Amino acid sequence: MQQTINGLASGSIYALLGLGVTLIWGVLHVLTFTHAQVLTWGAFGSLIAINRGYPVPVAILVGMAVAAGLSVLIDSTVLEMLRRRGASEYAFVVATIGLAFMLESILRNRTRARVEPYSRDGFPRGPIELLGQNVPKLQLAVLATSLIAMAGLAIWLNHTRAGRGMKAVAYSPETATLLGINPRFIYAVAYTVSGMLAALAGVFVAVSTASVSYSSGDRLLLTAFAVIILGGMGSVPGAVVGGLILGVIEVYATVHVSSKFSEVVAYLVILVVLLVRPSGLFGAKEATRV
Amino acid sequence: MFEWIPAYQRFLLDVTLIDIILVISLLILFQCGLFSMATAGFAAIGGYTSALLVTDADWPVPLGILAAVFVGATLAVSFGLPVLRLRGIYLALGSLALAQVIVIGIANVGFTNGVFGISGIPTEVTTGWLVAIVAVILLVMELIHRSHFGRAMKAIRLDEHTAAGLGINVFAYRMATFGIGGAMAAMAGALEAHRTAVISPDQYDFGLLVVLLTYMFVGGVEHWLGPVLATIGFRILNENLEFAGTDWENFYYGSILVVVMLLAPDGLTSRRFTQRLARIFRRRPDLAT
Amino acid sequence: MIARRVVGALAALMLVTTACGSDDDSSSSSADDENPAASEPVEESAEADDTASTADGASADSDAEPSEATVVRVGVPLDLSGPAAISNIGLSELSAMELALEEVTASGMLGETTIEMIPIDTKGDKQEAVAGVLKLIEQDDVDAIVGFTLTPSFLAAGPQAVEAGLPVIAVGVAAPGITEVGDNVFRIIPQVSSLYAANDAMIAETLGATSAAYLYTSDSETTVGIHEARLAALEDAGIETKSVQSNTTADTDFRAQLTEIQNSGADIMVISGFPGQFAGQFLQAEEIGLDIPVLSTDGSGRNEVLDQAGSAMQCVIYTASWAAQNETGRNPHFVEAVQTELDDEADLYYAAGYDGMWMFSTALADAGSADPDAIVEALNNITDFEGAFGVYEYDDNREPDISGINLQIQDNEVIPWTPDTQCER
Amino acid sequence: MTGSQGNAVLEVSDLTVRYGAAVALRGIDLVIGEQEAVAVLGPNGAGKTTLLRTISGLLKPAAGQIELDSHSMVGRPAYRIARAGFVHAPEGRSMIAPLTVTENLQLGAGRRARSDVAAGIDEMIELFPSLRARMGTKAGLLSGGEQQMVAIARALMAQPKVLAIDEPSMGLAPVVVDAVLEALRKVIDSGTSLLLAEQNARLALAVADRAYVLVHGEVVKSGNSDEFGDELIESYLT
Repeated sequence: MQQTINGLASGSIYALLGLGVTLIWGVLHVLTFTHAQVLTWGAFGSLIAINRGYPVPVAILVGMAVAAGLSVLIDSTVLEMLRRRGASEYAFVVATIGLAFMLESILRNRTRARVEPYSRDGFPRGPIELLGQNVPKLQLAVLATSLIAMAGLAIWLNHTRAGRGMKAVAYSPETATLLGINPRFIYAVAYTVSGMLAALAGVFVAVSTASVSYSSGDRLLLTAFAVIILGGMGSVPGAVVGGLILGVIEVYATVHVSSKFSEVVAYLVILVVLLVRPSGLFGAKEATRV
Repeated sequence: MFEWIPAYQRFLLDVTLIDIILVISLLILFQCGLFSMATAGFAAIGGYTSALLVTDADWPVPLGILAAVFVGATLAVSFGLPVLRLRGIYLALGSLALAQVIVIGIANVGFTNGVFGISGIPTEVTTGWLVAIVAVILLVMELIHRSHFGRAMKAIRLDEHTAAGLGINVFAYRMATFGIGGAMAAMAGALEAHRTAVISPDQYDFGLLVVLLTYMFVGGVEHWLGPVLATIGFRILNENLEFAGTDWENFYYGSILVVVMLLAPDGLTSRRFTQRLARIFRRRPDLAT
Repeated sequence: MIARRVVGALAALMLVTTACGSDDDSSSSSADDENPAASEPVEESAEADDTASTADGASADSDAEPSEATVVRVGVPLDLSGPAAISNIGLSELSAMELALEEVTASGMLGETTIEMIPIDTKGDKQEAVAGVLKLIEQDDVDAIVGFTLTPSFLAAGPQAVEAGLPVIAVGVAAPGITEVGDNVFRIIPQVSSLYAANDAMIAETLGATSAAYLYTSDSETTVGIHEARLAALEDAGIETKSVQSNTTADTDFRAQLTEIQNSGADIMVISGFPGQFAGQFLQAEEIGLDIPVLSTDGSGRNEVLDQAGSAMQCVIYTASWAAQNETGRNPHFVEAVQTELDDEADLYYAAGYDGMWMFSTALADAGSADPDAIVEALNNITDFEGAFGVYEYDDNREPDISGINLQIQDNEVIPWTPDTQCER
Repeated sequence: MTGSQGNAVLEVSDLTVRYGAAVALRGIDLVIGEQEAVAVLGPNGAGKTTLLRTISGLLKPAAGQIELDSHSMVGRPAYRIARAGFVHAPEGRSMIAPLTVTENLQLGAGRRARSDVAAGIDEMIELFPSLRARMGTKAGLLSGGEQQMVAIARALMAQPKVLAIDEPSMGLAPVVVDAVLEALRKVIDSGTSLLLAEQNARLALAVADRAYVLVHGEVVKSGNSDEFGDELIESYLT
């Protein structure tokens, strides 16, 4: 039971990341290798705000703003230029890998590769009794916040003008344009949302270790890819379910096989899903869904 | 044969030659339209196969390297069979996951000595061998480039369906290329193990792939000569520039990748880019008059 | 056409080769030009007893008239750049070596002889390490090598130095098997794995533990080595293993592993990990209510770790090969010198560099010449060397007999641990 | 020609479009007045779709002028041309398949006040009563005729000045075509101008006030609908 909660809590962080990546893939057909860096920059953004004495909710918003700004900047410069050139799929992969390396080494040099303390003041602390188990409040807060963010995203996508616009652009940018929707605006919105979700994940990672470093997000990039491949690339419900499932599988691998094995779970998931069912749990074959 | 070169320069030359083999192994896949990220994984397989056979089973070094080539090819083909029906990004992710599984596997099983790696590997690989191997590889690359095989690869890269329509067995070509690429990367890994004497799982990380991608795209993907020259050029730069080895090195490699993708997605020696350059230069006199 | 291209490519390769070759040959008389890290210009000097030279004919013209051995050249391969976490270590080692060299020179113990340090950056990369050491041997004509930050770099490049017959003092490496590379290889930092193993059983016994659970970082040879030695030592001491959990250096969530350890019912938890992850591990352990005694790893008492983890680190015990709290040997002086001269807090890596240079200087003074065999002999015969690690000497395997110091964290302070130390969580 | 249309809503003059070296449209002049229905006729490949795509901003003209309500549209991005009042329902209906009919209609209502959207949808149901039962259906599951109705309705949700429709009759049963034409007449009556690109000349002329005949990218004939006798139609369009 405790272990399932552990799995769901880390899985909800995976889901937040997976949502961001799947949204970008769904709308732009770009796989962003920069996503782990966006997470880390967001976490550092909130760290700076916390160190300046801002209350936690404000600090989280600052982190989200930093991550969203960075995402939009990446999109409106390098990726926009690549789009204008009609660059091929691999060019986006290579360019975002290059960007990720640049972003990482900037942070690494700025922080001199140190692990910075991340204050837990203002975040929930200690355990709470739940169903006869001692569950850390922080974990519950992570789980709850993630679920709220995901529900919010689902409502926003399905019941607002911008959400419909995003679905329209994802399905056919040309048709959307003819209906008066500005695809570049939608792209920016997608990157903003994706950056905000990544920053939220980054804050959770930083709080649960009370520290943040330039490499905090490293492990999570391929995990996020595993999430969206499992859920189906471009599928929002897929990212949520995929993230939670992956988190639980990793924990169960630790419990029932070996903690050594949990490291490789994400990669095995990628391989197995690609071999058995490339469209994932929720993906439509060759189609794009948001 | 090359003993007149001081050991220090000879070592750098050897390392460069090994890098060339790795870059070519990546290039040959790319030329067939396969964007694979598994190179580091195959290099690890090669390095460990030969190192283990030579140190634990007392095989002679050349036999160890041959075994590495064989294992690399076999693994590539058996992985390729199910995976090659994937396209584009799916293949890239699948191959990246494969490389990770290989390297993590090596780090976590007993007979590879885990994260400690293997040290004291016999270093019989000489510059003469490496020059010969690279010469043969490049010669074969040139022959392929000029042959029907090379044209078919290009057709597949440019448009798979048209290629299939021309009667090219796309799957067979890709399979063959994947096998050759895996074999070459494994060979490079084995040669490296027998040159540096120490291997450990951490050296086959994502950073290696980024460096190889940089060499390949800066050199251009249309002909082997570009990546070869780029590999040599970067090695010389690395030995002479302050930034090499620092935290900024990643920044430079990253920014080079971004800039090359923006200016010339097929590499700086690609026809598309050189023609554009030529147009720019030809236009200049017009502007002057 | 094929032939032309291939020949062209080969010619290009050869050009590179010869260009490099001639370039460096011509500069071998002033090798420091190529080596921006070298602190001072090197005066042209030749060794009377230069048996180590493996360089080709190009260096033959430098065998000037034999003179008194006035300058001893020491090659210092260290990771001075590369990943910052590593390069900071290399830079600490280098500055402590320079500090030690100043003290040695000021002491006058070497008489007419002076030591010339030739640092070379091995960039945290095996290939760079091999190339750098080859360069030190061939072009800089060094008499000895005192250096190395990382174990893999040493394992790759050490054999080159051994082959050249030079005395080698490995400064920063802590893994087992270092001195097995050659009879002329010595080390400063003791094998940390055996250090922990020696102390863990005693500590566990004092705590009255009969079973243990382990958490270790599985993707680094350092922590895996430590973990394996500790597990073996504790099992030998009759401590039952209840659970073995691992994490990677990139992990941030240890709750699943810690929950397993909690459910295993072990009496103590043994953590072999890195300072960057201690805060997360201890805080998450506290959260899930895991409150058994912990035997941790060196680095647990670092200021930033205590800042991050706070009360979650209360009562954590660990063994250190070096600690500021150690009052023996030259350590009190060393701690103060780092503070005043380098304006920093002393740590393990400063200590390693400091003792490395003092150790070499002492051997050089004892040997009375830079002859490699004489220096190796002198190193083997040193007794009661007083260094930052305390008072020690080399055993038959050229390993330092350093027993380490046990420490404990109480109220965010690091204090020595003894069997009578009481600690309230 | 422009002289007779004092209040032109859309005015295209001397429009030239190239695909690389090939000229797709050459020197096109075209005018649509208020509440006027204009048909562009021509065989397959004559340039009708290219013309619509150029006016709506999807293609960049090599030369020429496009004015909507006396504002130049050349160089504006397509979404701004749509917002300015030239809404193009492309060939093939282009449903956003995963969205329902209602959602597709809502997409079209980008510039309407939120409160006005529901009223707009009601109007569309009135215009195409057969859609009433299909409002909650995913658009990808509709029949071709229903999709054509949704495409027109969706475009109308934006309250365009000019509604441009590419091949509305293509692939539809005659009964459905009649319903579509009937609706288009109502649209014109309600004050919207219409630009109709159609291969089926008889059909188009049944709604259009005037027509242009496009052959090989050039206007070969233009005039009022009644000037196009059967003979003329035969000679150009078969």
